[in-house]
Amino acid sequence: MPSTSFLTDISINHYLILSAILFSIGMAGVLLRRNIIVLFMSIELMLNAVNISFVTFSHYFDKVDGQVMVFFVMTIAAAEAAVGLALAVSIFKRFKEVNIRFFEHLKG
Amino acid sequence: MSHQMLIAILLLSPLVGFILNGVRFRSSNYLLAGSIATGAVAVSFACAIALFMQLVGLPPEQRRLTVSFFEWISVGSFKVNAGFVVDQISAIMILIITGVGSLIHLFSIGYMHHDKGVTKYFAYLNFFLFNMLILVLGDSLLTMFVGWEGVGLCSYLLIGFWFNDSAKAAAGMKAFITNRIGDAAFIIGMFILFMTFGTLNMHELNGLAPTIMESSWLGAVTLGTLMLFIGATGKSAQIPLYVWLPDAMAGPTPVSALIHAATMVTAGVYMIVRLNPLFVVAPNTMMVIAIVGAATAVLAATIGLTQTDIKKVLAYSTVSQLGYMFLAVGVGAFGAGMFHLMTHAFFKALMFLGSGSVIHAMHEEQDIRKMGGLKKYLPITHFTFVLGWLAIIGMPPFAGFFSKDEILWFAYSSPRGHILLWIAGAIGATLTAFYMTRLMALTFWGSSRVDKSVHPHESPLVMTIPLMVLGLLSVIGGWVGIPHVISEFVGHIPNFWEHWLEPLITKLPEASQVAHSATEEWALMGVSVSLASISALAAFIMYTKKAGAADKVANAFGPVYKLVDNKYYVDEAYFGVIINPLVSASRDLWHYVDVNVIDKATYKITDLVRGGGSFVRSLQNGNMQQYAMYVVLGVVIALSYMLVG
Amino acid sequence: MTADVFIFWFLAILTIVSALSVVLMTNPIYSALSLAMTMVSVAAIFVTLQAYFLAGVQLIVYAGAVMVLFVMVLMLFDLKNELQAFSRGKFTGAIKVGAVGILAGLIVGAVGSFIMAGKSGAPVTPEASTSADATKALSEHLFFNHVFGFEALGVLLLVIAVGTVALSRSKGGTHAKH
Amino acid sequence: MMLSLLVFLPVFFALVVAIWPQKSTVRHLALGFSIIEFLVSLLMLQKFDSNSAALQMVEKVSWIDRFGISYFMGIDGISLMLVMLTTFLTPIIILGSWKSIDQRVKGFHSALFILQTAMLGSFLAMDAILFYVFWELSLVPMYFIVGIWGGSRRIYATVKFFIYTMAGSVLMLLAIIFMMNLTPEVTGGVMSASLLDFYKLEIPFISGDFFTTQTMLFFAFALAFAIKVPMFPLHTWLPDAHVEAPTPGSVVLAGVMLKMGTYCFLRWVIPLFPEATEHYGWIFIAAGVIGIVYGALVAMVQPDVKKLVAYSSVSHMGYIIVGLFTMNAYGLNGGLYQMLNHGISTGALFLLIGMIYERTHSREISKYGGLASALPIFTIIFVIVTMSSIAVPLTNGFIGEFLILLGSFQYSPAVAAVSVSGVVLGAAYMLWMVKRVFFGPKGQLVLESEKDAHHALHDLSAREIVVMAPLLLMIFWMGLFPNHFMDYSKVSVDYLIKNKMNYSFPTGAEQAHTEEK
Repeated sequence: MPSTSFLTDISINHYLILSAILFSIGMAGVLLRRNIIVLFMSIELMLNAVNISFVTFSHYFDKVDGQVMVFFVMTIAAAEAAVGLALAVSIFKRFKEVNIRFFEHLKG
Repeated sequence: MSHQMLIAILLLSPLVGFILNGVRFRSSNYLLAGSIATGAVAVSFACAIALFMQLVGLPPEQRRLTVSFFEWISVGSFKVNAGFVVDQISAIMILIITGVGSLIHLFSIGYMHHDKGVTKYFAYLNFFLFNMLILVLGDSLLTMFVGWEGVGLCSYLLIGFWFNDSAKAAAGMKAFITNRIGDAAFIIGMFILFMTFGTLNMHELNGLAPTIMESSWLGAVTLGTLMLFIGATGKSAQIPLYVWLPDAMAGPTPVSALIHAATMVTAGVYMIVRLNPLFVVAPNTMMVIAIVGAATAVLAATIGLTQTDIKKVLAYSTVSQLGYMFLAVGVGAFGAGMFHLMTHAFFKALMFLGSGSVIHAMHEEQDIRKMGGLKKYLPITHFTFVLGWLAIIGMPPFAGFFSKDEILWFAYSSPRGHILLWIAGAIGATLTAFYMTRLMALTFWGSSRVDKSVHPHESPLVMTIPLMVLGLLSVIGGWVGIPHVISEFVGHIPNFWEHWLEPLITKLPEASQVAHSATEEWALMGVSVSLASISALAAFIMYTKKAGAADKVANAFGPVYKLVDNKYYVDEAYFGVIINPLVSASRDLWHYVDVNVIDKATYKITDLVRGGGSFVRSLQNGNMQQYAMYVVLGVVIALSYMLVG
Repeated sequence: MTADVFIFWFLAILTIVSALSVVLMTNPIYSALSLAMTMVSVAAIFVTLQAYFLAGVQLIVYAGAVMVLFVMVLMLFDLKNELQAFSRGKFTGAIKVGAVGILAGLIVGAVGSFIMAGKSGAPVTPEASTSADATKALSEHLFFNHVFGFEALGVLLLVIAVGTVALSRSKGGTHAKH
Repeated sequence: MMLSLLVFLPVFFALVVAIWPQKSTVRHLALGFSIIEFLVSLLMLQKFDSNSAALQMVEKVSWIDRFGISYFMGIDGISLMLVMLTTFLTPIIILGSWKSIDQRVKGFHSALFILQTAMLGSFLAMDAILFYVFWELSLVPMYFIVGIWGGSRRIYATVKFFIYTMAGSVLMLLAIIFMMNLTPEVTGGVMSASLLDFYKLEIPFISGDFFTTQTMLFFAFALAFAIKVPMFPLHTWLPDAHVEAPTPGSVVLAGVMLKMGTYCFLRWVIPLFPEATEHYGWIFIAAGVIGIVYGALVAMVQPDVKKLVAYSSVSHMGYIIVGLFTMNAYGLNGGLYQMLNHGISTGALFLLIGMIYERTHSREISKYGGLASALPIFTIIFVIVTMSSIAVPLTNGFIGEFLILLGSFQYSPAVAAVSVSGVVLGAAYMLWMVKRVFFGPKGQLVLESEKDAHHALHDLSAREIVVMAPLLLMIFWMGLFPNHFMDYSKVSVDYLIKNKMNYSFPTGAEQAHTEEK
């Protein structure tokens, strides 16, 4: 029965679908939220979704490279969060607000 | 001296005079300028005589001296040399041009001595002669065209000589542009002939002229000659392009004598005579020429009746006389045309110079209503003027009689003539007699109407000598071509003129179909002379004996008089129908086509680009979430294309 | 239903629910806490995929350091519930939601159909290995094959640290007079 | 080496002028340089073999191998004339702008020299890409010359000028690239941008079908050149550019830059697309004829002298276009000759207008009047140049115009009949302008100058006479002895006409003249 096998046989596509859903949720956050900090959180969500994919592939194809990549992604994510939050702090200092709309001033 | 050398000197002498005077154009030393210029022309005249003598020394068939200095244009099969030729026709022309020219130069020394621009004046005059000599000597249509345009240019410069007067400058411009219209046709004519015969050399063209008559209007020869004739109407002031000549009287009077009476305006006649073998095979063109000539002769004569400016009267008279010449060549009497060209050069130059003497004496007054009784103040001028008057109204044995009667005779008797042409010519002659007598009467005879402040005086010798010489020529000039009927009657005087030109004149192929008797000729001669005498007498009485008779006649013909007095409103019509609409149409072209259509169209295109740009710019609004959305949309589209499409 | 399956479904649902609450909570503090929850469950998923080391790093770096950073900044700002948590514009909002939905649908559909189609190459279930073995393999790979990238990351982090300080300092630097 | 020297010497000059420390002698230096350049071109003229239609003094160095682009230059009788015109006019322009350019003198002369390089380069380049580079390069200095030293609406004019020309060139670039993609057929699989390889191409053409390769390429090229010429109805940039350009800019523009368009018709369009030229040539003839009449009519009603002369250029360039597309010996020779004539007489007219503008600071015809008594020498020279412009015989203009008309008559009498009206209209607008400016009672400007000693009108200075003298000399020389000039180009033009359906430079002689490096 396909339906039961879908529920009981956990295969690579379950993980990938999970990753896709998580990615989409993160993306929705990026698109919809106005608070810049929440925006960053959503970005973290997306990065995590990608990480899941990496690890999944790494696991199922028995290659360590995927995990190395996750390692890198995490580092970048941390760095990005640091810089982004620093920017958010600067914006907040100037406008007393963390609304993403204030970033429009950066367009010049 | 070899003829090559002579031709070179003949041509270059006026050019040197032009340069010598041209570089010191600011000088007002009239004697020096006048001597240089007159000397230059006199040298040319001497060369012309020498060349003429050389020609006379040759047997009639070989009377053709040619020289080619260099190859001027050579492109493909189109080759034109800077070549010049002296033959029977051009020899006469150079004699007239340099002979009458030197007299007029001499006269100018006296006439222009008070003018500040005298050196410039003489420079222009010399330059004119240079171009005129190129015109008559050129061995191809294109070399002729060089002079053709060159004389137009000089005419432009000399008519507008007193350029501070706007009207005079405008007259010069009008002359040039009107001439240019003719020149444009002339160019087309050259093209047609070149494409048909493959050459522009006139000697070769004449040799190549077909022997079969061209009856179609659209034949190459007919069209080509017709175009050349349109060129001639411009240069020689025929309908419809005659309007510039009366205005050209704005120039100094000797200029009118030289350019607008004796030489330049006859270029059209000369050109047709040069190419007579071609014209002969195009009877349609000949017919047009004859009709236009006759019409011009009559029309200009009627306008001449009412003019009050002494020079304008002479100008319309010139137009009318040129009409005669065209009538002559139009009926195939090329010799007669040339003959009248020569006698006209004598007596019309004489009358213009005489009028110059009068104007000089009257302190620049040109209105004949303010003259009268000048006979006693200007005896020499009056006497010579009388000779010219008798010549132009065709009194025997003055020059004009022989040439004009020959034209009238041919207009009737030639196979291409017609009794109507003769009638037109006779009417023209009658009118001519009338208005010329009127001119004489108002200027020299009758009671004086001269303003008290003006004290007329006879002109100096330097001005009267040319008058006397021309006066003499006006008397005897016609004796070289005495018609057979008269010569047989008087004794056996040979007709030099006919013999001289014979080798170059093509006989009309349909000649000798109708025999004309000597009686007919005598009768016609008698009719025209008596018509002229009667009308001259009438004018004499009207303008000297019976004061007010002229006004009565004018009133009786009220509207007609007004029409004639306003020169048939031709100038007004040209302005109203052609020039003004053209100028305003051009303005519309500029404003609407250039500014409103072409520029607006390009603006529309730029607006499109700008619109596109501002749409793209609105996407770039700084809202990062929207940017993100575009990315997502892009991914969605790309992915759905990859997966679904 | 084996334990593996149960654990997967449990973690998957937990991840999705907490992720959703990150996006949907109006109070950023709740969002932050939900994010921490997500991180933890993702770490657990790593464990099910036998990436033990990464799971640890995930817990330390994400659920630890990064989350602390977020929470600290939030505390610094002292934000209340936002009046407008979501961007304005119904139309663009609809487009955004629609786009996200379609994208998710596309990926899910694609992944699902790919596996359906590629049944023949049934996924090799790797043999379970110990945490030590896995970590050793990873570290060897990292330090033998990717050592340059690793060092470059180190430099990047240094630059980031300097940049962050530069960005967040007061105008004119620490010693500037105002 | 000769050609490279000729082309790149001005770049060197531009650099020297730009870094020359002494401001007061920059003009002298530039004048000297331009004369050197002219002497170099004379040297080249002397080495040129006018009996050969071959490409001479060829230089070919590979440049971008992968696409077959090379540094390929050569000269034949057609380009020779234009090269000489360019080098001849430059010293005159520099001397003519002695007074009128008083700001950023160095920059101006540098720009002028670079412009010279670009113009010479586009006349001599035998490689499509190299040609394109020079072609576009010529826009840049001109842009600055008009944009910096121009009149009050200069920005509008420069932008218009630039965009018009660019719009055309872009299509041409596309066409060049397309043709480069076709070249492997004839070169044995290697891409090439050499004009010689382009000539070998047999570009498919189906008569009656508008959308064939050759027709499309033909129009892409022709559009670029037609804008440059400028051909009606693409001419509207020209009056604006001329009016706003400084005098030297106008002279270069009218004297040489417009010729780039007509020259390229002769070098690129006609030999490359013979069938299309034959089939669609009538469009250009028609546009040329309309241009003749239209330009003359619009010129007649211009209130601004410079604009009048600009529109007269439209009319004259119409003649050239008609001449070139008649595709017979008279039309082509006349067209080529008319290019030189127009360069000289219109250049002279612009110089003269510049001189009078320096004195009165006005170009409005209605304010003039009676100048002839105030400035006699100026008037004489102006009238002579006018005569050349309206093609009075014994001046240069006549030869060109006559031959073009003869060619057009051979093509179709109707074309000649319409274009001959330009002869009349040309006289009308020029003489009317002369009458209003120089003759008649003293106008506003002359009266003002008489009242105020400060603005007194001085007749031409010795320098200005020296500027005009060579032009006047050329006007008469070219009018009296056209063969002296045509002999250089005749062989090439005749060869082009004879082999127009399958044109390529004669190869036997070519090898003899090649200095392959």
